[in-house]
Amino acid sequence: MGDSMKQDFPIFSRQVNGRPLVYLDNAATTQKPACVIDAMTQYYSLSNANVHRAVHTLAGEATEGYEACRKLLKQRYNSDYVVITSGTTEAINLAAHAWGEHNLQPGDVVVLTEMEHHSDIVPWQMLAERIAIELRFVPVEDGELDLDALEVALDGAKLVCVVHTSNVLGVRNPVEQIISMSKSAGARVLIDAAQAVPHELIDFKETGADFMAFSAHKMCGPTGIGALLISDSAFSEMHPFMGGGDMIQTVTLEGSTYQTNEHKFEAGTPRIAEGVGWAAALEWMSQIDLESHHKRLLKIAKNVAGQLEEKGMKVYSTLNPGDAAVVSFTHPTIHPEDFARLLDAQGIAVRTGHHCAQPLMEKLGVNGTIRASFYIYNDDSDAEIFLTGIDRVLEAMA
Amino acid sequence: MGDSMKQDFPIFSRQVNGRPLVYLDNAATTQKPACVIDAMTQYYSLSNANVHRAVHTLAGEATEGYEACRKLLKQRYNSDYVVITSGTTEAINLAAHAWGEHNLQPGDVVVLTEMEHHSDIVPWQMLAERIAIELRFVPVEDGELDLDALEVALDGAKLVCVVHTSNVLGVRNPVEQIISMSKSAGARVLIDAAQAVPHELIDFKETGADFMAFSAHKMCGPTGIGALLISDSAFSEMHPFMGGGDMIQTVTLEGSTYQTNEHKFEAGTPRIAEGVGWAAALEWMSQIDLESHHKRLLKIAKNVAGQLEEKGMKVYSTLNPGDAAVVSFTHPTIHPEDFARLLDAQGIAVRTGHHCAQPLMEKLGVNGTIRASFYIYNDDSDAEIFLTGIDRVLEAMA
Amino acid sequence: MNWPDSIQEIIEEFQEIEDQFERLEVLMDFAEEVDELPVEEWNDSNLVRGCQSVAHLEVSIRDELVWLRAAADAKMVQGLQGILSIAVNGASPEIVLQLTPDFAEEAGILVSLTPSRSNGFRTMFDMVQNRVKEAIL
Amino acid sequence: MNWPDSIQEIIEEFQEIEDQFERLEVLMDFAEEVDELPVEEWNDSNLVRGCQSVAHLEVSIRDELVWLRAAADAKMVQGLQGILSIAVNGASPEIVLQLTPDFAEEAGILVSLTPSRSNGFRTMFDMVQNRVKEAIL
Ligand SMILES: Cc1ncc(COP(=O)(O)O)c(C=O)c1O
Ligand SMILES: Cc1ncc(COP(=O)(O)O)c(C=O)c1O
Repeated sequence: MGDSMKQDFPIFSRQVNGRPLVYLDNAATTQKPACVIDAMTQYYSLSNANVHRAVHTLAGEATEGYEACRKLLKQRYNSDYVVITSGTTEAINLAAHAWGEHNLQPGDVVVLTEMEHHSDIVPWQMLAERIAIELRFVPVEDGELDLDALEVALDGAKLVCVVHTSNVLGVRNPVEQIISMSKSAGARVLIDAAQAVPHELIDFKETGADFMAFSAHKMCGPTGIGALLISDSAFSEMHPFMGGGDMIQTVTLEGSTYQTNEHKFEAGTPRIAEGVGWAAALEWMSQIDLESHHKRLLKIAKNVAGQLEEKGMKVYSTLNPGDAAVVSFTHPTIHPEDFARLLDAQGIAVRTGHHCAQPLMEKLGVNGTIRASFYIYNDDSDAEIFLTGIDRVLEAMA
Repeated sequence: MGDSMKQDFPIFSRQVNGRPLVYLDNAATTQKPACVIDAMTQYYSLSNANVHRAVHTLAGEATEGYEACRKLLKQRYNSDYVVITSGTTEAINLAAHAWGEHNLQPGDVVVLTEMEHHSDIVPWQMLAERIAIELRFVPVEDGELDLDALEVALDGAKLVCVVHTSNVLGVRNPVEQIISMSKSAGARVLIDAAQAVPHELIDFKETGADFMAFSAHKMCGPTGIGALLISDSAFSEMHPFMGGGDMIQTVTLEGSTYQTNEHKFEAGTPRIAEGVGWAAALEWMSQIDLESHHKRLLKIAKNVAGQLEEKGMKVYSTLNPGDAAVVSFTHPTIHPEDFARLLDAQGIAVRTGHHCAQPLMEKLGVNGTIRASFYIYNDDSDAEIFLTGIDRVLEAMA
Repeated sequence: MNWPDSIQEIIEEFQEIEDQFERLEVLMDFAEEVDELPVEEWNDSNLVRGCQSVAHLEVSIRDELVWLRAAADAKMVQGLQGILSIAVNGASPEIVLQLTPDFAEEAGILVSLTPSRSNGFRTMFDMVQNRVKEAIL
Repeated sequence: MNWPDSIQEIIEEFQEIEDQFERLEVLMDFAEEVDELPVEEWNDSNLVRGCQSVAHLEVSIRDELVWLRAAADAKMVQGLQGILSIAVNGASPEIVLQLTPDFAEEAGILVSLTPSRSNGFRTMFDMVQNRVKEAIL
């Protein structure tokens, strides 16, 4: 299953250090199928032009290509409003500026969790510096969010920001329950879905969340593009974030008026080729049965985790049903970087470090972990090569 | 000269409405040479990975590819600090947030001009709403900035923002003089160089400016990427704009510390493939004698402008030495959009509308213009086809 | 689909044209079919939103039949209004509500009219149907 | 360029290795060459900035010759420190200031060591030269 899919990805014909590439750094970024790369090449080779407010043929094609991306996102995730950003991080910063700054008062409470990626912590810390809101962090206990603590933290909360699926542990949080608890408490909810959308299809309206942020590059799309989905009611409370071309209706020296749709939040020439590439990725993904891949990969990951433990590693991922196929682990004595570099010497790509989640690292009591993250093109043979590679490292370092 | 160069650009083998493409919408965005498209394809096909803090081979290659872009920008424009953004617009918004918000007090004066693109007006209007600064606009008289009025406006100014080369008229402003006047008045200076860098090589340090913003897509590079050059002294006064991954040093629940170099202003996964593509464009451009092309194109534009006037059009561009080869014009009765669409039917791409410079349109007393903008791959034959195309439009509408 | 004869003729006329320039010329010829809305009657309620050029469009029902008056500064937009007029003028509200805007695409009128413009057509088409709906409710 | 013999030998040793895994093993072997800086002496002034792993490096001049003491939690970083020690230990400050860091590249030690790590080597190399400069001024 995985093997035939690799043929769609040009990168898998490459060798790393004389070995076929085994790519297990998917939580950082995924590889791109040929159709995505081709779509961008085609765009630049045939239709490249600036979009909107234009009447020539190329500009029309470029506008259609770019707006097709938004349309596909609206359909796939069931959202009336889709603002295109440069990624998850910009999407969350957009929410903090365009909604947070205009709807929160000094002393208002924003609830975060200890499991958040830095991109869902720092924008709120910066907002707290600007307008003196209070941040409360829901603790992580044994790799799970403490929902009793959430209940307490919700008292008086205006906004709850929670990572759907952890990039460090692969844990899928009970977002449905968190959203309903938050809504009952009268809070708006932002979901960091960077690690979620690659693994499951989410009906944004059905979740009841107000914001959902994610990046194309983690779901077979290009770098430099992402999105913020916004509920109708939250959209109506938002004010422009960045100013410039395309987001205005009229500009005079005395002041400006803004567009009323999503363009209001997309200042400047948009990510046109990236939109075209992401649209191709979304079309490609719509042919894929994510759920069955998800189950297949989770099984692989569980097997890998089990064997790593047998080999003396400490595994932090719990890999419960619904979790992403992410295996975070450490060795009692071998430094994660030495470990990763010795794997790289065998063509195996994994990531090490704090994974932009230092508060979670602190909770786990480590400086960093080694993280092997699996995606739809990975197969049993990748897992085998990985485990054999681990053995060679252990031998060499014995 | 131009003809052989077209061979480097795949798009020129395409037909539009049955005619070979004549692309005269270069001020909106330029076309991409094959080497730029190839560099991105290669990146996605061979080296795609997330950058920074990583130890595997692909991640190393990706980091090198991305950072090569910054290095080339530093060399080409002689700047110690280069922050990569998604384009000119984000670069100016970055300056407004990261510098403006932390260094301007209510009542402080920021000087703009009536010739600015919306991207250099709206961010400052939005800043004025946040912190009550005063905006003063230097008027345009007969297509030129009124420097006497600038002198008056400078009284007490903390920042001067000026477009180097107008996207509507092609006018190159006397930025050297404006910078020295501004500096004497004790103001920092931001240069909107979106239309400048495609046409001339600028030594940022030598200009004495503090900020310079531009976009890759207007200089043969990809969409979705641009830069803000920053002087050493201004850099030391800046605070982070967006928060997230890669821009931090440490994150704790109590607060975060930030990187000290440019990464401080680049939150989230950067525009990696775009950086690789822009690097290729910069390498390609370094082989090009921009100055001689500039002269050649200005001559073509002047000839075109003269003939348009003879044919009864009103031309707004003055096309003085140093100006960009941009011809903005209107016809006394034919609507710009009808005009542009009839040109498009002949394979000729021009732009119509307010060109994101409504205050300047107001000053010119028009709703919009038709704009033909020439770039290095355009040649005499493009100009001829354009003028013949104009004749056909005039005949049809007579 | 079964278009009214008037529209079927237009579709065929456009389909015969191969050259885009000529197609646009024919489109502009339809500008004359517009029952012009005088400038004095231009107002916010008959302004066509989303159009780049200035366009106005007024729908009225006389003797239980639909009638358009319109105006636009760009001649091609007025041409589209002309075709729209042919499609709906003198038809019953029920017939007008059954129309779909794809005939313009079928005719190739919108081929190479970029989204902003084809959306302009769509916007005008939707406006006509909405006004008719309001009128007969 | 003319490297000191000790370094020339290392370059040749590395150049003979074809397999990257083995190359890294050899690199780690050099960790033993480090005169270890005890944990108690780790402080901000001998911290290697820009390294992902924790690394410390202390330069002293004894009898007018340069001596390194160092430590790192990652063994490959300590291996780089070992090679650096071989290159500079017992050499005169003048000789050390004439060295350039490209020998590591020539040896292929840094082949496939990503920028962050090779920068780590660069950082350590620069640190040694800077400390030597400070000491002899
Ligand atoms: C003078 C000028 N400034 C700013 C911009 C905005 O650039 P971008 O849309 O790439 O952010 C443009 C181009 O549209 C321009 O011509
Ligand atoms: C959970 C999570 N949130 C946010 C991000 C940030 O995404 P990006 O770097 O694409 O902005 C990531 C990925 O790095 C992530 O895994």
